[in-house]
Amino acid sequence: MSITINVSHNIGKFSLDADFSIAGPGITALFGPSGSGKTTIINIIAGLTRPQRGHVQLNEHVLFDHARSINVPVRKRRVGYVFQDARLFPHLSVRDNLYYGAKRNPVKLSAPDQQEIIDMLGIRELLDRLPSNLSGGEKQRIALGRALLANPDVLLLDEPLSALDQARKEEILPYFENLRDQRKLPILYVSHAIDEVARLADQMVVIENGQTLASGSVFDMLGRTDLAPLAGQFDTGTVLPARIASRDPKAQVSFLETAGQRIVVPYLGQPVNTQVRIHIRARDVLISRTPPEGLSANNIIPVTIIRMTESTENTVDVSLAFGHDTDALHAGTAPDRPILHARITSWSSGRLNLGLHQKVFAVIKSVTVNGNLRDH
Amino acid sequence: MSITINVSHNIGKFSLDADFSIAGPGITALFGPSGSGKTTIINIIAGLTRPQRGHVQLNEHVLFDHARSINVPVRKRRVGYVFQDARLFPHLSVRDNLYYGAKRNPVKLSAPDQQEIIDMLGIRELLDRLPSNLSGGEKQRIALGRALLANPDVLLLDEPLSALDQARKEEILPYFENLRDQRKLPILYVSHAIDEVARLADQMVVIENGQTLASGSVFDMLGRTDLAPLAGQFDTGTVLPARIASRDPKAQVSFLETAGQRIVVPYLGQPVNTQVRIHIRARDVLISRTPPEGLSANNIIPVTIIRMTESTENTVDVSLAFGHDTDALHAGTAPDRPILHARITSWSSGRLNLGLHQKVFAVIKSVTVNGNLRDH
Amino acid sequence: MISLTPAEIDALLLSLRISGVAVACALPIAVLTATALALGRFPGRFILDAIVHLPLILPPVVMGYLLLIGFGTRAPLGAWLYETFDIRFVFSWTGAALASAIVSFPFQVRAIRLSLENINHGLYQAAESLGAGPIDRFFSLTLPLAWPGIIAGAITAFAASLGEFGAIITFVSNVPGETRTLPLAIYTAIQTPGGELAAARLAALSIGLAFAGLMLSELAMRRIRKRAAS
Amino acid sequence: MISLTPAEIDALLLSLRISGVAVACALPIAVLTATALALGRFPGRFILDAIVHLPLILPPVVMGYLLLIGFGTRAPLGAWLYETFDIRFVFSWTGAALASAIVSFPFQVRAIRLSLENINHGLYQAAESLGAGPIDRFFSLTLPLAWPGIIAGAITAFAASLGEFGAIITFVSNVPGETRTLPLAIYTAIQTPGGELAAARLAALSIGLAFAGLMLSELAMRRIRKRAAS
Amino acid sequence: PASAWSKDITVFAAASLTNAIQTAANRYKEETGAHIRLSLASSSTLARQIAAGAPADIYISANQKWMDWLSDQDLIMANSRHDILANNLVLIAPTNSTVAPLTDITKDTSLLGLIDADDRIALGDPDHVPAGIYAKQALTTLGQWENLAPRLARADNVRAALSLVERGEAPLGIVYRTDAMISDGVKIIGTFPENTYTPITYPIAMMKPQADNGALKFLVWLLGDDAAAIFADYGFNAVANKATIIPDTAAQ
Ligand SMILES: Nc1ncnc2c1ncn2[C@@H]1O[C@H](COP(=O)(O)OP(=O)(O)OP(=O)(O)O)[C@@H](O)[C@H]1O
Ligand SMILES: Nc1ncnc2c1ncn2[C@@H]1O[C@H](COP(=O)(O)OP(=O)(O)OP(=O)(O)O)[C@@H](O)[C@H]1O
Ligand SMILES: [Mg+2]
Ligand SMILES: [Mg+2]
Repeated sequence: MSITINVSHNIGKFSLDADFSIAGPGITALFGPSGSGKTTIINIIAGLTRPQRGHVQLNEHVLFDHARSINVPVRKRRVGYVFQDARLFPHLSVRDNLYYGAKRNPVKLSAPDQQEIIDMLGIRELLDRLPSNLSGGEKQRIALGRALLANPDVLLLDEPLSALDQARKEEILPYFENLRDQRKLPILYVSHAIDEVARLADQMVVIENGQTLASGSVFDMLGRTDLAPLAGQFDTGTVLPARIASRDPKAQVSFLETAGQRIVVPYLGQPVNTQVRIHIRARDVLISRTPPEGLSANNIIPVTIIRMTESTENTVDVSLAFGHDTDALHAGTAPDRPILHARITSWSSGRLNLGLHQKVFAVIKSVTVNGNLRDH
Repeated sequence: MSITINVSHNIGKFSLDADFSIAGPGITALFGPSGSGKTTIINIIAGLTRPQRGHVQLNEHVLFDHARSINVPVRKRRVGYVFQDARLFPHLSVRDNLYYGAKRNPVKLSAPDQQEIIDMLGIRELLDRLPSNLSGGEKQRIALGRALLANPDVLLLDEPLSALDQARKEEILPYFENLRDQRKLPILYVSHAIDEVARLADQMVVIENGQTLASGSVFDMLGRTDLAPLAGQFDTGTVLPARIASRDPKAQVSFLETAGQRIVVPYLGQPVNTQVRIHIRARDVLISRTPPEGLSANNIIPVTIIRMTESTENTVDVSLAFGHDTDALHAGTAPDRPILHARITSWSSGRLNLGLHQKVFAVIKSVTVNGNLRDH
Repeated sequence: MISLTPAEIDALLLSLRISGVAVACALPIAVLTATALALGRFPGRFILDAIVHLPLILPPVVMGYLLLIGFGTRAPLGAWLYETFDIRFVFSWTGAALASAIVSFPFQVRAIRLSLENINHGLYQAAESLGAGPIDRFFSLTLPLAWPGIIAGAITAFAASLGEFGAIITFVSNVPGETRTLPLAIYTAIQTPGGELAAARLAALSIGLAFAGLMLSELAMRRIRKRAAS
Repeated sequence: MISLTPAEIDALLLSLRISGVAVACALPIAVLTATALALGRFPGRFILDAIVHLPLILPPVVMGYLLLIGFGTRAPLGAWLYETFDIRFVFSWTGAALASAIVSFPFQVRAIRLSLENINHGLYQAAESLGAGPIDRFFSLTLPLAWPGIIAGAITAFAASLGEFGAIITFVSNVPGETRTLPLAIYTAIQTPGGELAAARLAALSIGLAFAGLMLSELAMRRIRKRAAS
Repeated sequence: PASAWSKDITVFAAASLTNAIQTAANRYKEETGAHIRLSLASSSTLARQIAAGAPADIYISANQKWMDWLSDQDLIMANSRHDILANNLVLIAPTNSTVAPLTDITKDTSLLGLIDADDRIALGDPDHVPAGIYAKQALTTLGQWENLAPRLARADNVRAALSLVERGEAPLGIVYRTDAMISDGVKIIGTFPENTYTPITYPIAMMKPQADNGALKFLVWLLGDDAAAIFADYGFNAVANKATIIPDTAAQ
């Protein structure tokens, strides 16, 4: 997917200046505080809001261009939009709501695919109800189903899972990954849950007060501690691409390889050499002066402290570069060396007498592995 | 607060049988999957849904009693209800929406208290808008403000923060704690975010499919691994009451004491001997065979393995009782001994050769301290 | 513009007064009736609904005749009103207003009711939980949210009152300056061979009046809708 | 119940036929007009609005006269219709239906428009994003969501048609069996000394008819509202 | 309101008298300064209003029936009832009509033969409009009623019938001569013989209770020659043997 958006738009006192461009396929997270303009941006892409200036491009299609007076009508944009408020049609049964878009799209999903969506969302029993007889989360699931069944060319999801419980989310998130990977569907995803974002997103755009604060690969963005206040204090971390090096079905583990380092994770179904993505949160990284023995943590990685920042609340953010070969690091010959982030208390830092350029060990409590990575 | 609710109610094919009783003041979390009946229960307490059988009591007030034909009218119940959908009055400005309840309550909040709420919610600039010109999260904040400004006797919050970003939540959550602690306001809180629940709630009621699955103190409930599928897989843990034993402002740490065990946490403002609550998640606990040295984790606690359960996905849930005096544990003379939970991979368990009754060390990566605890 | 004769001005002002009074007096009752029909659940609901529609179904002449029978000074009610309060409807402009009000009542009720039935019930629940009693809710929610319907109803009723003929001529007769409204004046003109020109002038006057009223109401409506757009 | 005379049955059936045809034919046009007024933004919008209200404002007699001028067999339009399609309005029941339709048109438009304006715009956006074009949206959203207003408008119009008198008698005269509807029959009876009883019988018939219609519509409405409650 | 009415003389007059009675009232005001309040509607409407208590001083009906009806209810001042005017029934056609004027209308004149197959003859509704009732009598006497009944356009009042003919919707109409004379759009093509229908007379009477002498004076004036001249201008005939009995009260 590539999305290029460069628009200005004023509503009341709010002025939006969105300017970002996302290359490469996958899921793009729109992240920002309440009222920052996320929904407005989605509306502009869907064509529901016509910006006052600028242009919007999705892949090779120019959707909007003020200068050239191009404005593709909403219904031709073939977007699957899950609105922040569900917007179900009150006079139609759940079934008719679900198939509203599907009926109107000549390119239909196969019947099994449709049934899979309905089962995944757990809405089979609701099909004959009217929307007024649904709970909040049920409405949200129907809205999601309606957009998915329409078999769109791009998915615009405005907080699609906010009213759902964790268990249900765990069932839906893999489906999004699947859409991205199998059907190559570009997805724009608004969410306040950094967990979801870290897990799903390939690209990330951070909006604040109508301005694009930062945009780029989720690998970079999640490590940027300057964005932490937006994301919530404990949730920065590192996302790394990795390769399945070998698997041990009996011991129920897989061994990954990233930047020459072996990482042990619970058994993964995918074949050897599959590219995956691992997410290591700052809060899940401990620092040890010596290689610890007899510890349940499976991954202990030699690292070098390359930055230490006092942050608020008596904590220190420590950046750790893979490897103990400090010379290479200093010479700048290892610019692509992965960097882990750890957040520890000042007290602990003082107790261990940590300092810059020290060679220490990163003890990683847990690693989240997120599905397949596509070629990039 | 004490809430006793014992009602049956059928809507369509859904039948609710809520039966729980919560003693003691504080915040009660209503937890359960989408469509399980949480909103219905809240509606029954608010008086908006009249149950077909049973009774509802709030403190000494009988709100509803089918047998005795008691049904206190909604407006006399003085509830502050934040609806799952915001339900702002479309024809009134944000200001008039906010003060709608306040105007109708003879017992008003002081002007500074009102202003504090408005500032906390960050809605001062929206006061002259109409609800139709607000973003999703802004609407939710106004709805919350409207309920709070009405100065109710009980707060009923149906996912009040679902559309808000983490930073905003961090500002609002302490306010709820404050209401509970200073104003002794009973609060019923529906949320899907176990973080919020663990942080805020004193009591917890778990609903599934219209039935009360479990109810009780949040200390007990969060340790119940059988409820984990509902809570999401990585989020069980332990909540413990603790006392501030001493403080070191220079080193920026406080030392807590719980069950004879010293716990180090970042500096807390409260005076020595204040009762607080600590939350230790299963995912934040490592197990070590030997007491590790030079590790950034501040808390290493001698524990004994008292249970090991294989759970799904190649992980083992390990329950760890405080202390190494296995005899006392076996003799059952230490029934109140705190229990930590750790979730580790099977591979790691095999590698360390862990077994029942083994004396090991719990390495605690991080501890969340949640405000004051009231007397209990 | 051609200047108006005194008789035309008389008829115009009278029409305005009668329609204005009719709508103003009937409106509160229409709001209450519509509220009862839309929100209430009581035994006589259907009967009330039917009675409200009666003036529509019965030809205006019959309505006028029924009014004559009911409020004539020889009728018990009319006589009592006359003797006790010196109120006389028959053959006075107040009677014309009464007739207009009754005949245009169904339009008001229908429009208001339609608006009331569109109000989201959840808003009432919210208001109730915030301590608003039924009357409070009526004034703080029902009325303002039903404004579009109330205005629409009032306009339709005003327009219908301006055009009301049968009930007025039957009930209060056709007395210049007292009950000869524009439609009655048009009728009188038409009764005269060669009176078409006079009738056309009067009709044009009616139309102009109505356009002005519509324009005003449209502006009011637009402002309200702008506020309540959701 | 007292049995009806053939003349009464004639008038009853004729009234039903005329009102039914009037409402049925006017309804689609009313829906379109209301849609244009409620949702459209075009230059002549206000003029259209005013024209729709005209039949309300002008006394029915004037409307009848205008119809005579427009659709009489000597009028260009009427003559053309007569010669080309052999459609003749004057003195025939179709003319009565035309008069009824025109006079009751504003009620339909008002009610439908009120319902249309209440439809949440967000639903249109959702439908559009799901690939529904304007006509598709009209049939899949607008129409079903405006049902309560359409029914309310149709009922009011039907009731008003049943009671329509002035325009009919002026346009198509009072021909027994052809254009003498219930109101005309009542009127005829009332104009005769001692005709009160006959008039009362006919009025009772009107009222019964209207009650039945109301009852039916109320039931229909209730079913619709049950579906769409939100 | 009641007091406002009492100052004036209130006259309820049949709508077909509109122009004539207005002119008469104006003239009377010029001569005496007395203000006349007129209410013009159909005879039946007016009669019913009087029965319901309308404060009418004088009632002029377009036919005898409604005056009888009031008289039966004892609402008329004794001796005050007189026939004030007379009228004739004529057959009219639009000015541009090609129908040749008839010298006489007799049993042999086929009115039906004068119109096309789907045309109608306009007249006041014979069921209640006085002009129509007279027309029915005439047609019956002429033996044409049976044939013509299904071919009639029954108008609400004479003027409506007249305008149907003026507009050419009906090629023929039966109306009062007064109406036919004043209209530019029609021409008289025949007069119905006087012996074919009851003489058309407009009765006038004082209503009970009488407010003051002014009304009676006006009634007497209306019966006088000045008024007769005015009525003649509008095409009305004088009543042949106008009664001259003035009620007792007038003398006082
Ligand atoms: N009017 C109704 N008719 C039939 N079933 C209904 C009706 N209203 C609610 N339900 C059902 O009742 C159940 C409980 O609804 P409720 O709104 O209490 O759920 P909830 O726990 O609040 O869910 P969520 O987290 O999704 O808001 C749901 O299964 C819902 O489908
Ligand atoms: N009609 C309007 N008039 C004035 N301001 C508006 C209007 N609609 C939206 N806004 C403002 O525009 C800004 C962006 O709104 P938007 O809905 O895009 O926010 P958002 O990022 O989606 O927020 P949230 O997370 O709360 O949904 C908000 O500050 C909002 O107050
Ligand atoms: Mg938004
Ligand atoms: Mg709910």
